[in-house]
Amino acid sequence: MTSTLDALAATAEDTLTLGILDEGAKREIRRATLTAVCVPGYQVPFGSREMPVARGWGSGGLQITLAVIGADDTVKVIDQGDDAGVNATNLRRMIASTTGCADTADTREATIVQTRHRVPEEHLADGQVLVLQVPVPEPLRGVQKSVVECARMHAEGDYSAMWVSLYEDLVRNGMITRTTGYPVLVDGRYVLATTPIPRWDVPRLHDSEHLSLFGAGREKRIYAIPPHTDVRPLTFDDVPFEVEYTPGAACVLCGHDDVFLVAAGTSGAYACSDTEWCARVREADADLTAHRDRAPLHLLPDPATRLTGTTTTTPRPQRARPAPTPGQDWALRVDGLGKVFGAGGADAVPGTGPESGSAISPTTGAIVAAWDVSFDVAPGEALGVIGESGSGKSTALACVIGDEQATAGTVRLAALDEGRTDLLTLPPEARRRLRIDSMAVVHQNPAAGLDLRVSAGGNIAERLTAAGWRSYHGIRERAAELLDRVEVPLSRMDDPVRTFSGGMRQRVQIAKALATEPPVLLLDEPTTGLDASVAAGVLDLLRGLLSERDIAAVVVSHDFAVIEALTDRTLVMQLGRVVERGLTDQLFHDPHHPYTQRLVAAARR
Amino acid sequence: MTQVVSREQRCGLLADAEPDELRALADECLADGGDVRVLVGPEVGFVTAQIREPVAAERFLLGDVLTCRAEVELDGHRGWAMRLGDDRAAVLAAAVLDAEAEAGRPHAEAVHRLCAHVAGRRADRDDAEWAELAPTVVEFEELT
Amino acid sequence: MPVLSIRALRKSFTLHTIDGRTVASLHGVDLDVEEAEHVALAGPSGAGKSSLLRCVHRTYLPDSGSVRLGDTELTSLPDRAMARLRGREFGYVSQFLSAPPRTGPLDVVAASARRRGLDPSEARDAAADSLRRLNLDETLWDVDCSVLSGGERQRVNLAAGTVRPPRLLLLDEPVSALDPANREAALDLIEALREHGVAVLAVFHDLDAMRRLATRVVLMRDGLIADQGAPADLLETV
Amino acid sequence: MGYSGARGGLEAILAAEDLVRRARDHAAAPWAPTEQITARFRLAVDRVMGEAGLHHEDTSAAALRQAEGDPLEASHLVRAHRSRLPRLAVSEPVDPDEMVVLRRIVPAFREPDGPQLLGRTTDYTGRLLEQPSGPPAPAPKPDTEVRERTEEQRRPGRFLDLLRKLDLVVDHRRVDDPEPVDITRTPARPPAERSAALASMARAETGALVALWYRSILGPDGDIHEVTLGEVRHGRLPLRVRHPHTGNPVCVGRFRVTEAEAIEDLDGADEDRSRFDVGYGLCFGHNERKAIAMANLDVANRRFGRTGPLEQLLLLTTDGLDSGGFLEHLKLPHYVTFRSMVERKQAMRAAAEAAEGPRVAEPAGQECR
Repeated sequence: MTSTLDALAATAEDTLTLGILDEGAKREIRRATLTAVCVPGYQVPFGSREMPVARGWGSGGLQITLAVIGADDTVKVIDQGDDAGVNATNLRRMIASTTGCADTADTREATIVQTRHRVPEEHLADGQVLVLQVPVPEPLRGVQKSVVECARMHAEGDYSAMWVSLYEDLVRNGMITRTTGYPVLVDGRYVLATTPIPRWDVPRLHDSEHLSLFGAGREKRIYAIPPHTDVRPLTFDDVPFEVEYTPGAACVLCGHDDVFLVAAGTSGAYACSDTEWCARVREADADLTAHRDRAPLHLLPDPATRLTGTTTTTPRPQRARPAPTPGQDWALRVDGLGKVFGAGGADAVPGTGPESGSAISPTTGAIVAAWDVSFDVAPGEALGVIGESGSGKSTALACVIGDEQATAGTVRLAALDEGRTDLLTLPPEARRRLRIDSMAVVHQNPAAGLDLRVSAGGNIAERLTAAGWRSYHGIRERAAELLDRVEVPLSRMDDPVRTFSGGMRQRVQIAKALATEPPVLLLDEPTTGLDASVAAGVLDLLRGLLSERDIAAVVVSHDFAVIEALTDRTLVMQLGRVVERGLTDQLFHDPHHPYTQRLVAAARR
Repeated sequence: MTQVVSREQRCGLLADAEPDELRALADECLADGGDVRVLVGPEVGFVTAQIREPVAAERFLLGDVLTCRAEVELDGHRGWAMRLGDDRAAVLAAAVLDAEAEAGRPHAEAVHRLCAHVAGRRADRDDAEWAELAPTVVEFEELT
Repeated sequence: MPVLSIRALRKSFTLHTIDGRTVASLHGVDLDVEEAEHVALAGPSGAGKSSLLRCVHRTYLPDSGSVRLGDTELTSLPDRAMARLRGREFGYVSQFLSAPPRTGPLDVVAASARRRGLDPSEARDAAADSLRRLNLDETLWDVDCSVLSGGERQRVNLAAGTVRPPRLLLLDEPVSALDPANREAALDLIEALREHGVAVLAVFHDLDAMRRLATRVVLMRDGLIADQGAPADLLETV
Repeated sequence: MGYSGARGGLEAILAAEDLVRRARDHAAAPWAPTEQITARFRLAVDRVMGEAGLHHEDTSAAALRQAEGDPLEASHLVRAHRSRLPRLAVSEPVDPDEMVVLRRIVPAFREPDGPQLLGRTTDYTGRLLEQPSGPPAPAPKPDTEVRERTEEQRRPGRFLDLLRKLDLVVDHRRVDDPEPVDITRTPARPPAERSAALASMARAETGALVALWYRSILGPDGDIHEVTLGEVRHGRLPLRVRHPHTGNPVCVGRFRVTEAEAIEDLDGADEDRSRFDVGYGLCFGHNERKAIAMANLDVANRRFGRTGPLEQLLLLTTDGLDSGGFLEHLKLPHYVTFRSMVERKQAMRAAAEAAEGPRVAEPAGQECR
């Protein structure tokens, strides 16, 4: 007897003939894709589902295709340009069997082309969708290992590390040696990894008629290049972008050389990677003229124009110095700056300071590292801040720099909004931006201001590219000029800074700080940690630089000799407070505060 | 037969019943040709296990538990069932039994008996399980 | 109006590092220096001569009293304004050169001239002229100052202090390390400042220099002005 | 339209699939039914449940059979299966205190609240390979004598509560009760909520998690911190969902988990040295190694996750499908990328030959003072 229950169970049987993605997931992927189209080049995170293919076998591309495809679509799947590749075959039968759509090898008939590592040679028209399988979506991975930092760099459009890597490549190898997946700047905003398509295909993404969708299943990212979007390969203005080219190579089958060729066999022959195109060329079913016009033949490598080309003196970005505002002669002004580590904020202050003999709040246990620190510095003037370790001088400077979050006070720069804006109210990215060209820092430890793996020139290039310099030769000239000024031999310009001595590193750091001619320079123990003779040399350099530039400098040091050599006026700090201030020579010869007298006595010993 | 089980307890016990028991009783319930409609499923899916961990009293999603569920209407009374696993017939049967009991239909008492039976079996299994586990308890000398 | 006018100037030092003891240095000094007047401070060591110069320069911060340069009150001038005034409006020539190492004499002196308003090429000419007048061998003009002898450095120092001279110069034993021949050249140079109307307040270590240069001698004792007058009158009594 | 892309690839793939099926499903050996796999390969089944993030023994067993015993491949099959299924509900928050224990060890205390219950374990059995020539003799009759038991014996108080009573634990208890992150919908990337890290670890590959734990102790960026296991248990938890008609919770079944608490001695400058910190581990099935690694990494991540690479390692490198898949993809054809790389090498060489001397690529940079 068949029970009613059996019958009921049977009627519901079709619920298991599911696709390989449930409907909710498809909606989610479509939403992410739409976001990606709205913000070209931005990597949209999505809840990537596990597919019946491995992560890395196109699970990202497959999810996009399955989410956007309809039964009336026609899909083409290629891998390395080949419709018959095992991955392509595998994905094609999976897509066709679960969606009921038609499949084709003819690019012209396809509405969706899912691909791994190639853009078809055939023109992709308005309405066609190219879905690219992405193994590694993060273009910055090579220059930044932390994903948090990569996210910050994208958010702030801070791609100088990328530019430095190109600069270093040129310095070391005489050309940009990046191969597939060449980074591009999309719509002038986001740097994007062009999956690993060859450089040959990169120009095809620029101002295209078709929509390109990129799916990274493992890394759970979707990004897009909508039609008619500006897509520029990253390269310097005076260094041409190059596509793949082997002189004399042509396809053994169709005989053409205006296509992307891969090795055919092991005897040095070449063949079209796009097998469909090659077959149609041989069958005379292809528009060869239009194809040749599309081919990036103008980007074939030309060693003559690569680097030997003398400077095409592209104008350097020059930052207009703000005219001094009448009645305001400072470049940097700090008022009532305070920093409390721990609980209580300003309430922790009472009971701390020199009178109490402690920086630790008796009520909350917080450390009042600096409180009520005020000063201003004028262009052409150097101000010293002296005190022993723990006096709060470095904390105060760190608050000005933005490395520490101040608890109280205001910090203003004449160069910013004519001094009306309090830096402490700005978000971190705005403060980082200021450090590029408005307020440079020289750290005690050169490693804090430099990338030791990068060459001396490359470190300076980092600052210059961040400030918008895009001429390779212009950057080299400027770097050479700066290194010469800080007495780093030009023969060392292309050596990694890690091979430099401490004093040389510090000189490179100073050159980098001065690269964009910032109106304000902050020096944190610039010679501490160097041998005495080396320190003297760096001090001389700084003295010369400060005297010849109209720079406003703040010098923090525990060493009276450094303060005396560099500054006109000085603050003395003890237990977080300013205990005395005056002309530097007066503090040294006529110190009033007991603490200052102790410092002087120690310095004279 | 005592009738202290709540609807939630009944659902829980039916979820623990053997598929054969459920199907047999559901067939009996439906044998009178009552007006039955399947409202939901029976569908296989998952319930995401949400844990409130003890260190920070913070919730997190541990993972998913394969479950199936069904909902039926029997003589205007809705019955609902969910159980672990993917036995769609069993969960549909359980939903029918839930409706039977809700509607107070002829086999309602049989449903209650099945629940009691399941509860008793669970207690027996607990006894048997402890009988096997108890000898593995490390016994220390009494510390005074 | 005097170039420099000092009134009731007092200065003492509280030595916190030695039991908070207070040591008095100036007890109320009144002194005017007119244009083209060269005033030499005389008196035993510890009388307050150098302290007076330093209080004017504000290397020492006076306790009370007034120091006016023309009509500018220096004791209450903000630090930054004081730093700017120094070297431009008045100069202080110490015994010792404190030039940035790795710079040559010509650069040191030219930098001083530039600070006082000359353009770079004028400054180099003026510097060369000063160094020549002090008989500094031209082969030394571009060598690092740190390798110069004490006498050579003192001449560089003096050249830097007197090039394109400001209205007032404070000289603290500026020729102490010079041999007789160079000393003469240096004294000539200082003497010539009078022609430019420069006021000088100086401490010399020897009577000869005072006799030769001073238009007035001020005798100090225990932080006070004990006596003053023409060199011929006063120096005979010392 | 003469070109057809479907040449050799498809036939080869079908033939390979066929070879697998014949060799596996029709091997000259008795068929392994699902109940045999769940009964005899219990721990492999549990491991797959945990790494797949889907609790169902039969599904795991079927996957293991299809994957010929490869647990990672089996997890992949289960996860891909899960992608096809709808989410029926999110359970009511489960309180792990409700666990009915099958095994429970408290190493840090001789006599904790509740029993030291060894349960089913081979921890104390010599690892001697048994090579039986056939099925074992019939099992001796188990002791079925009903034993008295207390609530505490089946649901013992947790060691953490004892530490709390002694005021020896830093109190991390939150009052804001944030919504847990669903890592299957929102990718877990640093900086992430703790709920995302816990969820990631719960379905991480066991070996990867253990390796990361060991690295956090002995690796170049590790910190040999004091590791004490507070408690480890294996047991059953109730799964409750809201009844759609009454709105009250209904227990729809029980699932097995392994739970661990790691006790850490605090020694950082800004840490409370007078107390311990506790980390939590929980995963599907019986997998003590994974739960213990997870509990330790939970504390390590709280202490060092953001200052070092640990959080990124934990969230991005422990998923078996991610790492395994990326590795597998190396087997795909790469001749387009390879050709592009070869072209650059040839271009560099051509440039060097054209230039006057051989160009020294990658200058070493001599050491100098």
